[in-house]
Amino acid sequence: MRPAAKADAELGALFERCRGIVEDVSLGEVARWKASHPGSRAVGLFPVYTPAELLLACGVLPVGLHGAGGRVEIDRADSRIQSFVCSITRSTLELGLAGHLAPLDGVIFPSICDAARNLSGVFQRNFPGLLVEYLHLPSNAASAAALPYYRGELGRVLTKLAALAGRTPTREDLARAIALCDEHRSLVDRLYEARRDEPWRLSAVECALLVRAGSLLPREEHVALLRSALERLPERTARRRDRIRVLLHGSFCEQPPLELLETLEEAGCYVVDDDLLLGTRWILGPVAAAGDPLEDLARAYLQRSRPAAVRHGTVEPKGRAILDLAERAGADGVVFATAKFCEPALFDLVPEKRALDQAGFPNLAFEFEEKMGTFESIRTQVETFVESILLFADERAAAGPKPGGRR
Amino acid sequence: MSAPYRFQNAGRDLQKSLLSEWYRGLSAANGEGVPVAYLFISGNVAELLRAFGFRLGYPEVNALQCGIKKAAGPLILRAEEEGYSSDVCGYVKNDLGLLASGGRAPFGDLPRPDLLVCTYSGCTTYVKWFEALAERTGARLVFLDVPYLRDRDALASDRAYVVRQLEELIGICEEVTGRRFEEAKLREICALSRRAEESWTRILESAKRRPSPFDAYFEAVFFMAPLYVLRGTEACARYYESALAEIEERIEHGLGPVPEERFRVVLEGPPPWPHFRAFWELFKRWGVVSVASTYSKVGGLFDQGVRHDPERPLESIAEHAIHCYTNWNLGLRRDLIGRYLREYDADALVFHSVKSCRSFSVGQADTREAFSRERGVPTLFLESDLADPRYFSEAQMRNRIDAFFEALEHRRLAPRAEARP
Amino acid sequence: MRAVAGIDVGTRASKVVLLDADTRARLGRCSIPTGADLRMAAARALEEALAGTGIASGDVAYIASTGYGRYQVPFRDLQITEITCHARGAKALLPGTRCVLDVGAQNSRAMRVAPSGRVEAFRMNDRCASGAGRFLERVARGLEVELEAIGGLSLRSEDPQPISSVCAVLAESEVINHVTEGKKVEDILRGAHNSIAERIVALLRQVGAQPDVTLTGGVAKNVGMVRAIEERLGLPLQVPADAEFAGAFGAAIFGAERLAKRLATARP
Amino acid sequence: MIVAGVDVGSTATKAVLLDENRRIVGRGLSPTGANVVRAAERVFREALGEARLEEWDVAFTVGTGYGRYRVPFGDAQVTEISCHARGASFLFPETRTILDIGGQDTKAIRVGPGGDVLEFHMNDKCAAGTGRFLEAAAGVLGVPLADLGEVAARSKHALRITNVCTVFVESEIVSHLARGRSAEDILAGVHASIAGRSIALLRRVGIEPAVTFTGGVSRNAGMVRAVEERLGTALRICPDSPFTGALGAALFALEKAEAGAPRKSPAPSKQGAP
Ligand SMILES: Nc1ncnc2c1ncn2[C@@H]1O[C@H](COP(=O)(O)OP(=O)(O)O)[C@@H](O)[C@H]1O
Ligand SMILES: Nc1ncnc2c1ncn2[C@@H]1O[C@H](COP(=O)(O)OP(=O)(O)O)[C@@H](O)[C@H]1O
Ligand code: SF4
Ligand code: SF4
Ligand code: SF4
Repeated sequence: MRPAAKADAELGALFERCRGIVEDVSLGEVARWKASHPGSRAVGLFPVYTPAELLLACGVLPVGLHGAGGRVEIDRADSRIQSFVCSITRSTLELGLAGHLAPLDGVIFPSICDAARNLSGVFQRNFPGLLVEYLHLPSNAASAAALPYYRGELGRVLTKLAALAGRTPTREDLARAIALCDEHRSLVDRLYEARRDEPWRLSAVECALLVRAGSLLPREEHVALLRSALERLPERTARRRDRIRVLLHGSFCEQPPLELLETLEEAGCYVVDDDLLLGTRWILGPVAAAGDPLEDLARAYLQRSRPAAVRHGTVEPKGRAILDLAERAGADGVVFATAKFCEPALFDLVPEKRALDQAGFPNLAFEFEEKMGTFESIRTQVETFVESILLFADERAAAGPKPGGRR
Repeated sequence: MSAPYRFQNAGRDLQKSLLSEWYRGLSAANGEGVPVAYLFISGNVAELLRAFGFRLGYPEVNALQCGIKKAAGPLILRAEEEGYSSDVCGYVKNDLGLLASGGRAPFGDLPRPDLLVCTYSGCTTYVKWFEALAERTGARLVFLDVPYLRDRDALASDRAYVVRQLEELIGICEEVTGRRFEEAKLREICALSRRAEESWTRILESAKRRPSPFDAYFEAVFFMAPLYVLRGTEACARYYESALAEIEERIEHGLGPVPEERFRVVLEGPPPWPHFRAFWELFKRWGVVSVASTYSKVGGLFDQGVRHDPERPLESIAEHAIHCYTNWNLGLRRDLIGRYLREYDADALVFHSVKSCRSFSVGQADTREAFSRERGVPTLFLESDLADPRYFSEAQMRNRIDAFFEALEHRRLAPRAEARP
Repeated sequence: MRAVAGIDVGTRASKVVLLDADTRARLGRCSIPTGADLRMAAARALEEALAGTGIASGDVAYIASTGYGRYQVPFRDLQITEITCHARGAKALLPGTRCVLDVGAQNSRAMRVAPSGRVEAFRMNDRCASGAGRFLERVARGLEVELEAIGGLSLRSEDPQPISSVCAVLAESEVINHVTEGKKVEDILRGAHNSIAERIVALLRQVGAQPDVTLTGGVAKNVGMVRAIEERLGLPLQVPADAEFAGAFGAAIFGAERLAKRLATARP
Repeated sequence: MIVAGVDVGSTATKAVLLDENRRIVGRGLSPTGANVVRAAERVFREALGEARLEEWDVAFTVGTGYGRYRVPFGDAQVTEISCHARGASFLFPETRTILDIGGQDTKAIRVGPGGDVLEFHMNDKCAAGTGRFLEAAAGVLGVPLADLGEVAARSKHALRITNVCTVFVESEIVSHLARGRSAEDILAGVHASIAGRSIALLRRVGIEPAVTFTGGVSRNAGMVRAVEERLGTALRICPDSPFTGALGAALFALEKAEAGAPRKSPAPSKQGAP
């Protein structure tokens, strides 16, 4: 009992620390880091598919921008971006206008969607002192021109970052940054595996907090933090409950509020895989290869990125990918939690859902907003979904093996 | 009021026959064994496909036609029944709804495409649209990745990148059609495009006159149809020559789109197709002429010097793809609007912000701030949709338009020392 | 005799159905306005349903709650969502049911139901009250017509007046406008019914409409709504006699099943 | 010379009579109800009564508000946006920004020194954030409209109201009541929620002092307080604030009468520009 209690306490403290970091909309952790590293720079990354490696190679702190949750009121941003645009674009702008992004020296927007694309222009106008870069991600995987082009585009952005940092990175700097990120990503992957195998030991909220804190901390520090969490998890006291295993899908950019994740679990789900915080783990496997570091990075995006609705111009059918993900996670069902007004995700939802329906794989779809405050309706929907699986377990058992199969 | 419409009708008749011929050809294509390619309006590569003898279809034009013919509502609902959210682009839903209900458009049957060329410029929603079409029609889908014009430094490498993809596309077209690429043919087509583009630019610039002979929004959206769907043909080039003659005649007779030009505005954003006439009427009542618009540049920024060039066909096709209005970043768009206000001597800037099209609408309110707050330009911000009839309320629209021009008129009557554009 | 109870605490009314746990025969039912105090409403509804049946509250062996206030029933054994319960209840009332439309005051829900009564797919409106009963209540209020009478009146319409406002609140004044313009009450009502029917049918089509379609919820009492939905949908609707109690009934059935399971596992 | 302004709002109809010295000599206010024409006539007569005048004493009448074309005795029509701007600048010449919260819509207007509209924005598609929202809350809580502000003022801890839908907020309030929350705290939350939406609307036109509050909801002291707290500056209000639209219309009427405008202009849908 002693070691378990100790592990519980230590993990509890760790999660609290992460929560503090994540919920501080003013990026206090970043400000502290900058204060202790005079002359250093920090650059924000609009959440998905922006290689942090480029920043690290220049000694710049990469800072994940994940919106503001319900913690700021959309007020000044409302006059610049209309209410039919997803919340994360609005809240990111609000954070800037309200001065919360003061610790940042720049922001990079990848070409994930029309909203993010134009947000870069809004930032350029409203924050003339910031380095605002727009990074074009090729949307033509089949073209042989994509790789050299993207390598060039990474080089272009790297040059700007180097100028900002006042330091031109060497090839070794880049290789080192890539190695660090590879190590970090492999630890995040291990965390996800641990949760997939024993979801009762790590709740969806805890997992999200732990990973998200990493996008605000120096990578080395977060590596240590992840290691200590991974060490303690197996010792944790946890009771396995009668819940269904779900894959949470569609929240790769705007993040659902933590209460929503809690609601999911309270309503009877274990989240066994998700695409939350895709920005921290969008590359599958290590980047480092023998070749030119920039080219390695470019290749990782083009050939080994986790599929999401904002990974455009690939040829593999969307439906197949979601079934694969669900089966690999051993899920009983898929919960599509799509950010309201997120067009890419809302479009992809249709073929993905159709594929699951055709395969007879249980699924549920609803929309959320990072700033939402009531979860009653979502709770009702999730409970209904859980009931349709749990209360009719006999029927399902009679119908033969489940597609996912519970462990 | 009657005279100018005689001319306009002449142009309109020619256009009507050109377009219905195009539809007929398109509907018959499958039966005649002629290959069909679908593509988008924004910065498309029609010239290249035309060189291979494709007949060209434009899903956006399907949606636009349904909108104008007031057929969009049920089609959009049909797509929503298939699971498309009420918050995604209505143009896409309209077209997919059309397909789901058998492909019979108000203007004829839609042919089955042999090739889908997704020109990426302008909008990422395009990708989703063509993916859905590919899934349903089984046609081969090709992406042309046109980077957003974010930074002048990137222009050279962007153009080279697009040219390389065009070279790949040539190979694909050869495969699909079984024909060999003839560069001479492409040059010829580019020359025809260029002819139309020259005349069109002169038509657009005629609005610099006072009074303007031409409405660069409400009329332009009709005038530009052949440029969208027939660019690169002799008929298209000739259409614009006669349209230009018509405008010159109007100038000669001192005629314009409204009996008395009282306000000159620059219009930003797409029109509300399902309520187009009603929308125009609300402006006409006040003697408003749009002297420049951005929507007329979504097919290409010809008035900014973009031209197809027989001397450098692929490069010029790439440049045309890069330089369409919604592929410009917001800073470039703001500069353009500023130029229009100045060069066309406009009194005000009117935004029509549509929910469907985030390419246009994200940041539009910020642009409005830039003009109204920092430069003191009177701006009017209207919201509805280009495809979905549910978002338009005539009474609410009228209230806003009346209030705005009441104020402009009042300011004119009692001029004060206030900033003017 | 062992009794089980299903309690449906809705936003407007709280409903109770009592079943014999073994035969599943109905022993009693009752519906009372919910009011502000949900706990009290649940307790009182149960009490009233028991009154006259001769069953003591101690004899109720299992209580399943559902509806918007399902967590506000402190004496429940289990809570189940109204969606699951309405589907089950509708299926039990009308075994041919493949789809259920449940239209209440604030929410409309469409479900597709498996032969076992399991919900296969469902959709609900949840952000805006534009497609539910409250819209009609407001229209009725604007027209100063009794809620009970609007459906019948609407059927007399020959020239339905479209309502352009999607907002349940703003529709009220639009309706008043129509009155001022001299439009007939039945035509305005028919327009309002059509407008909701359109939204409800869209919801149903999203889960895949298949016959039989059963309508439950308070709006099932409105003959005008039934007709408007049927016309829009092109399919007849089945309306169970106890449409209003479908949720409570479904909850009671689940209660009986869980009770049986509990007893089975309790026995050696 | 006497002129009149009649503001036919979706909820309330208001009339103001002005003399040639721009002094208000009569006012009328009544719910709009089902019969717009009758409401317009009623408030007009009420205003005439206060001024001890007869119909024929009125030289020119301007109608405004959503029912402006239905005022049978209207000689011209002006939108309520222009009228609110004009009226507010008359009441408070320092006005640069106006917040108008009426029964079914909310407007933000930025004006020049003379009361001309520079920019405006309105919410009129959804009843969220309008007077109707407050009425719904008042109805559920059984608090008279006129007491809303006073009750909210007693709150120590405003609740966060999460629903924006006027219909849904009713049940949110019911569930707060069920959890034993007080009407004070609920109302404070309701006011804060509308204030938040109002400020966002104001930001869309740019907030420049002084900010004047108009419309029926300006009678609600709780709303005034909630907006002031958020804004950090005092709002301009006065007992005539609910009449601002009608007052603006009357000012336009005076201008038109002085300029010798013809009376009884035909319905504008048939004419060119007004
Ligand atoms: N007698 C009736 N006649 C017509 N409509 C009715 C009648 N009773 C209730 N309704 C309709 O039913 C709705 C309430 O439905 P109900 O299912 O009880 O709601 P909930 O379950 O959300 O409390 C009302 O909004 C009203 O439109
Ligand atoms: N005494 C009062 N106290 C608080 N609020 C009031 C009072 N009188 C009216 N209101 C509010 O004013 C609103 C009507 O505002 P008004 O501007 O007259 O409406 P409109 O012009 O849109 O018809 C009502 O919805 C109500 O909420
Ligand atoms: S949430 Fe979706 S729409 Fe919004 S920025 Fe992210 S990807 Fe784009
Ligand atoms: S978002 Fe705009 S550009 Fe894209 S498909 Fe829709 S209407 Fe066209
Ligand atoms: S439109 Fe009306 S019913 Fe819908 S959210 Fe707004 S207030 Fe509620």
